Amino acid sequence: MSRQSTRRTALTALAATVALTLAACGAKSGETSTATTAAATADTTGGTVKVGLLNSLSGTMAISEVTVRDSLLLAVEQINASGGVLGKKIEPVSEDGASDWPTFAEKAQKLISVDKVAATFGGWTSASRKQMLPVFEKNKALLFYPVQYEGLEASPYIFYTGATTNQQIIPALDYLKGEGKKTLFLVGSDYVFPRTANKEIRAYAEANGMTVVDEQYKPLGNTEFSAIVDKIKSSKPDAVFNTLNGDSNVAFWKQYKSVGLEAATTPVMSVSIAEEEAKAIGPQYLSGQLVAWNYYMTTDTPKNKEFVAAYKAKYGEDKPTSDPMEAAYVSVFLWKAMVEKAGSFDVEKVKAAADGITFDAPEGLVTVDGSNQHIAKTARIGKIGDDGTITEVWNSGKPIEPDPFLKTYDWAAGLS
Amino acid sequence: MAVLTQLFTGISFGAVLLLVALGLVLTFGQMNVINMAHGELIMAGAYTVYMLQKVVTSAGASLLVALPVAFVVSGLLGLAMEMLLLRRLYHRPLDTLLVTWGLSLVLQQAARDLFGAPNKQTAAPEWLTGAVEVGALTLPASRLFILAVAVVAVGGLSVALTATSLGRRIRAVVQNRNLAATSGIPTARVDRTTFFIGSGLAGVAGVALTLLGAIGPSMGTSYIVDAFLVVVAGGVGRIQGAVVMAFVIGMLNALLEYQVGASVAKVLVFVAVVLFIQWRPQGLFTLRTRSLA
Amino acid sequence: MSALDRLTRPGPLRAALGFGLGALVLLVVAPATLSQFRLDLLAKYLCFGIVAVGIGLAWGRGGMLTLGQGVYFGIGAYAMAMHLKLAQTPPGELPDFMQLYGEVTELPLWWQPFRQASVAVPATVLLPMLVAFVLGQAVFRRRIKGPYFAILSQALAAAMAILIVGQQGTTGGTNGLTDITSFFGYDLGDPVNRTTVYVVVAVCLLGCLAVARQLMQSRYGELLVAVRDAPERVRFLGYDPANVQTFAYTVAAGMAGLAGAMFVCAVQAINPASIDIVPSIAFVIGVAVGGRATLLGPALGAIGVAWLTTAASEALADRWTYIQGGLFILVVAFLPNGLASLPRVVGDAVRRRPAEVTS
Amino acid sequence: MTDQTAAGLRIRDLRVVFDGFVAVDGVDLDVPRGDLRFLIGPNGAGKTTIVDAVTGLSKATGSVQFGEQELLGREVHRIARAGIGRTFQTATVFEELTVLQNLDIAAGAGRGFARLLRRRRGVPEAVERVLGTIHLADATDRLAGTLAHGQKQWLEIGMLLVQDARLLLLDEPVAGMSHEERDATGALLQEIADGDRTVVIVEHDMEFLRKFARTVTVLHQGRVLSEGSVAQVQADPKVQEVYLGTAADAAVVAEGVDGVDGAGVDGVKVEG
Repeated sequence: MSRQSTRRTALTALAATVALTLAACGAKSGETSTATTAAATADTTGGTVKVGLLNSLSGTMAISEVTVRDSLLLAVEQINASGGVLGKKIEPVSEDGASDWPTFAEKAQKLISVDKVAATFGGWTSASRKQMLPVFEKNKALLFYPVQYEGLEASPYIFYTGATTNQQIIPALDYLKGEGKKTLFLVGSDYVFPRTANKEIRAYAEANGMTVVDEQYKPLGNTEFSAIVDKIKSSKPDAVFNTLNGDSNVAFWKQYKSVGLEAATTPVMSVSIAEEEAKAIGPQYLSGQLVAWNYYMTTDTPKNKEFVAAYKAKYGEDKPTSDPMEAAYVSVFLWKAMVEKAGSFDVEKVKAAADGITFDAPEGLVTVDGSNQHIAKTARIGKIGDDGTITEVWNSGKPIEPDPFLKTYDWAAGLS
Repeated sequence: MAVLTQLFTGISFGAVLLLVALGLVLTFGQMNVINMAHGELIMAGAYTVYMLQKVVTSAGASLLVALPVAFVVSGLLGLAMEMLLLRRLYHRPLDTLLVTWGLSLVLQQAARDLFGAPNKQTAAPEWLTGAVEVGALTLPASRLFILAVAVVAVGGLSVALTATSLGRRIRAVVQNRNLAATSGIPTARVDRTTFFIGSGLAGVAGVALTLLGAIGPSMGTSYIVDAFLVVVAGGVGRIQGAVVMAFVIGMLNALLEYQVGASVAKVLVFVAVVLFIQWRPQGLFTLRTRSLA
Repeated sequence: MSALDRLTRPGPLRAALGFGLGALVLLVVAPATLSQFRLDLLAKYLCFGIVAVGIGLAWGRGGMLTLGQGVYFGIGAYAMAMHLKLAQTPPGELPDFMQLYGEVTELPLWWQPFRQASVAVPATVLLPMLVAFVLGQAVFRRRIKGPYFAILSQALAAAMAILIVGQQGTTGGTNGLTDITSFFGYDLGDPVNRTTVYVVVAVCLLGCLAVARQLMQSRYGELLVAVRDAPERVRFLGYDPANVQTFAYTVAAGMAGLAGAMFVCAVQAINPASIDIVPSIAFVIGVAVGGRATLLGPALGAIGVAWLTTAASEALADRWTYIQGGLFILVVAFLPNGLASLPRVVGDAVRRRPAEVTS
Repeated sequence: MTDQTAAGLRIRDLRVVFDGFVAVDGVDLDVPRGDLRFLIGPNGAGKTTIVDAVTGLSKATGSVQFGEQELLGREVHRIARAGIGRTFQTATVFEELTVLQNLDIAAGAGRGFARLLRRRRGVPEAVERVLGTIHLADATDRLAGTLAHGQKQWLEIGMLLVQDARLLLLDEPVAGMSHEERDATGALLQEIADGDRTVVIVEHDMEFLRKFARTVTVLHQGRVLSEGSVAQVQADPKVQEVYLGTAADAAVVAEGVDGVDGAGVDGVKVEG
């Protein structure tokens, strides 16, 4: 007994010594060097260049993110077919974010330090982006984020190819205002995008003579909407602004119709329902309702016809394309253009080359704004038809310059 | 009038809770299996509607046909679980929780591979998408339908348990397995039947839920905690307990949601149930015995 | 008895050997051989290992299946993250996310105490213990146990996650607290400092193992097993089983809190998704896979499952859930005492004796 | 009332009701200190329920005093610490712990927290003594779950002894034992009840009762039917009529015919 406990004590002591030694080393260098982090270097020595695709392939977000991954793969395939980037074929490395935000950070780090990717494409929820942001900044590596989001962010190592608020939400509000809607009911999932978006909507409403009659949130995944649709019915708003996401949307629409609410009397403006979601909800519930995006499957550009045809050829006739998928598709081409302009895969050189890059995208011409690394996009309001397709009823005419912090809007002064 | 609407909302919540929890009254309450894959049995029921609509194109007919078919589909799935895995775990109830958790992961991924990750759309018959106006009260037809399904399911289960020989056998096995076995009751077969019915009820719930929410791989996960709380708070194995608690929790949830919003309401409901269990650890209705512990 | 037999048998020799081997691997071999990225990941896994040690005590020895360790993990993690967040915020300013969401103009009262490291650091362990003590006394005194306790603790984890998500302005909502850049003044971007964090985590794990071992070997450990198997009998011997259970539960909560605090240092972020039902169950799964009633089984199981999750998802981005789910099913159903019992089960099979099964 | 009764078990007007069913209906019972009392009666007579009430397991009204202390309304473990120990119809020992660990736990209710957190070194003296008494000295390190049936029951009695119970309530302590084991157990119980320890036994085994009981209380439908020495009770016509039904069965009890023990008289012994 005593011999063994001596041995254990000795081992504990050994462990403690090692710990203290290492701790001491850490302390020393920590004091002297705060910026020892080496910039991520892409491995471009071979005939290929790796890029990371980081999307949730399992868990609740897989519903949306799998299609983004498919779209990214299509872009990679097309670029490779036309000779690659700087003469190198792109080799995509796909990782599963698993709808779990720390996993996004972990996989981002893995793509950067193990796979040595030149850039990473992906992320969907704000939470996943916020988790990845420090990883990319710390490693000085690039992320292309393809989803509309709540704005108020401009990381030097992220390119935002989805809409920021002034390219989606504000045009949607402008449209409702133009239609003479005075009272709004806000309903959203309980997370960052809806809460932030609704704050902006309230500020906009106040400045534009509109009233917000109520603001309601549901935990993500919750499907019990009786109380909310009942509140909408009794408060009789001119329009509903819907920032729900995921499964909750299906439940909301089914229950919205079940109490007799209709597009004709109480239209709903949604910012998270694209063709894929519309298909899952069912046109019988959505017919006549409004959505705000920058792209629809029906958007009438020659590029879009090619894109839709290519996507269907690869994944099936019944597969729709949507705004985030298009933004993801575009992001790969934008990166290619930046790299070719820079003549290098080096992150800083690519960033330096970004400003003013244009691409003739399925959604129309897009231009990268180097100052905030967002892109100028055309806003489009769409109406859902009886067959579930979305047709454009209004667009902004020209691409809207990105303004993630809403600096050009007086009413938004108090927001951030 | 607002009060009446809120009450009906509460009843609507309660009916859904009751439907998703009813199967657990059998599998958890009577058999002590903590089936975390119950949500995936619900999912199987919902996908049954989706598949059936490829064959039976009339939305109304397909929904009505789906009720018995989903009962059988989910029931068979549950039966397979019972025969392959759970039967060896009856003396380890907590382990059934872990095994079925693993099963639920696998079943969700299987649904993703079979049907694709995106949600699926099912058509609801026109007569179930609108509302019935009673005075100033708007009663959604889908809610009334779900309420009816819940009432029929509870009634059917009660009759089955009390008035049939199968029900008597189930209760006998639950109350004293050894005695039942020595009295010539084939306990293994009774176990399988019980699990089949409990799982089948989850399938029925899945059909009903297609009228309310999404049909997708992870649809079951959002109901599982609520369902277990209903059964625990109601008194394990007691149908009347599940009925009362489902409506009490539903009502509480609805009324709180009108006051403080959905997120806080949900938290308050959870806390209330936890406090209730503190007060009555055996649930609302208990079968009192003199047995130790 | 052969030498191998003696080493694989439960007893002080095997424990000392395991502890020493563990220390050697964790503190010398791992830092020397793993890349920085893998070492950071290992630090994260070790945090799960720390939670698992506590669960092994509460569940394996005490029979309390807690599906809500996320609550304590979360309290520890948020306490630490709040402190680190405040520490890197310039004086007079609000943490970045509060400015961004702009719902508050000054630091909420309940954030204030966490400014001081002398409050925040002990709080990462003591606060979870306090909550667990109160809850444990309430629950175990009412003789709530088994599935009831499991479901109840699960509901609490869900409630806590929803609560944090709903209070975006003061908790960061679903985003949580991210972008934690320094650890008591040391830059967490610096690999050397990250290695230091790893070592601290590893030492914490070894410390928790030592505490758990002492508790398991003590009279208290015997009493805890007695309470697990026949609580009423213990009561008639003049003990209050509620106190016996509460103690183990409280210790487990303290370990979970410590793990949460360490997790924040290793991962540099915390959000509600890490403390919800799913991660809470994942902790337990690791324990079950490793061997719930053993000392090392829970920690090794949790670390192993976390590693496997990473490895499987890297190898098979689409299908890894099958591997994960399949492993849980197979181990729990067919190897109820976890992989730790594999040598014995195999040995028993060789000797043609049925394996002993306990729950 | 003598001094002896005052120091023993004194039950007054004990009533236990389960969901409207009156299991114990106003029982008065005095067991003097040092007595070896048997409680008998048909199924449902309330024997075990009285033990449950005394030890705090079942809620009851009335009064239960042991020594000077009132027991009713106190928590189970407090009653146990007041010196009341009991066993159950089915032997309940900690199967995954060794004999030594079982006894050590039983001996340790008074230990402080700091001592609990330390490892046990050696065998406590009280445990050492009892190990011999219950014939388990050779089995100290065996898991209790691996003991033979009779050994488990002895272990339980041993646990009561190291617990230093003053009042021992035993529920069918010799069920399933061989003749030799029964006699040994009986002798042990007589030895235990020979000082200031009081023993109350719920038992069906008439031969065992005849051999070892000092006093007997007969219960019927929750009430005391008869009380006295074995001979007195056997001679009581009320007992013969109500409890035994026919004179033929009464003869069986009176003679304690081999092979016809409690099970034969009582039918199935399931009360739990």
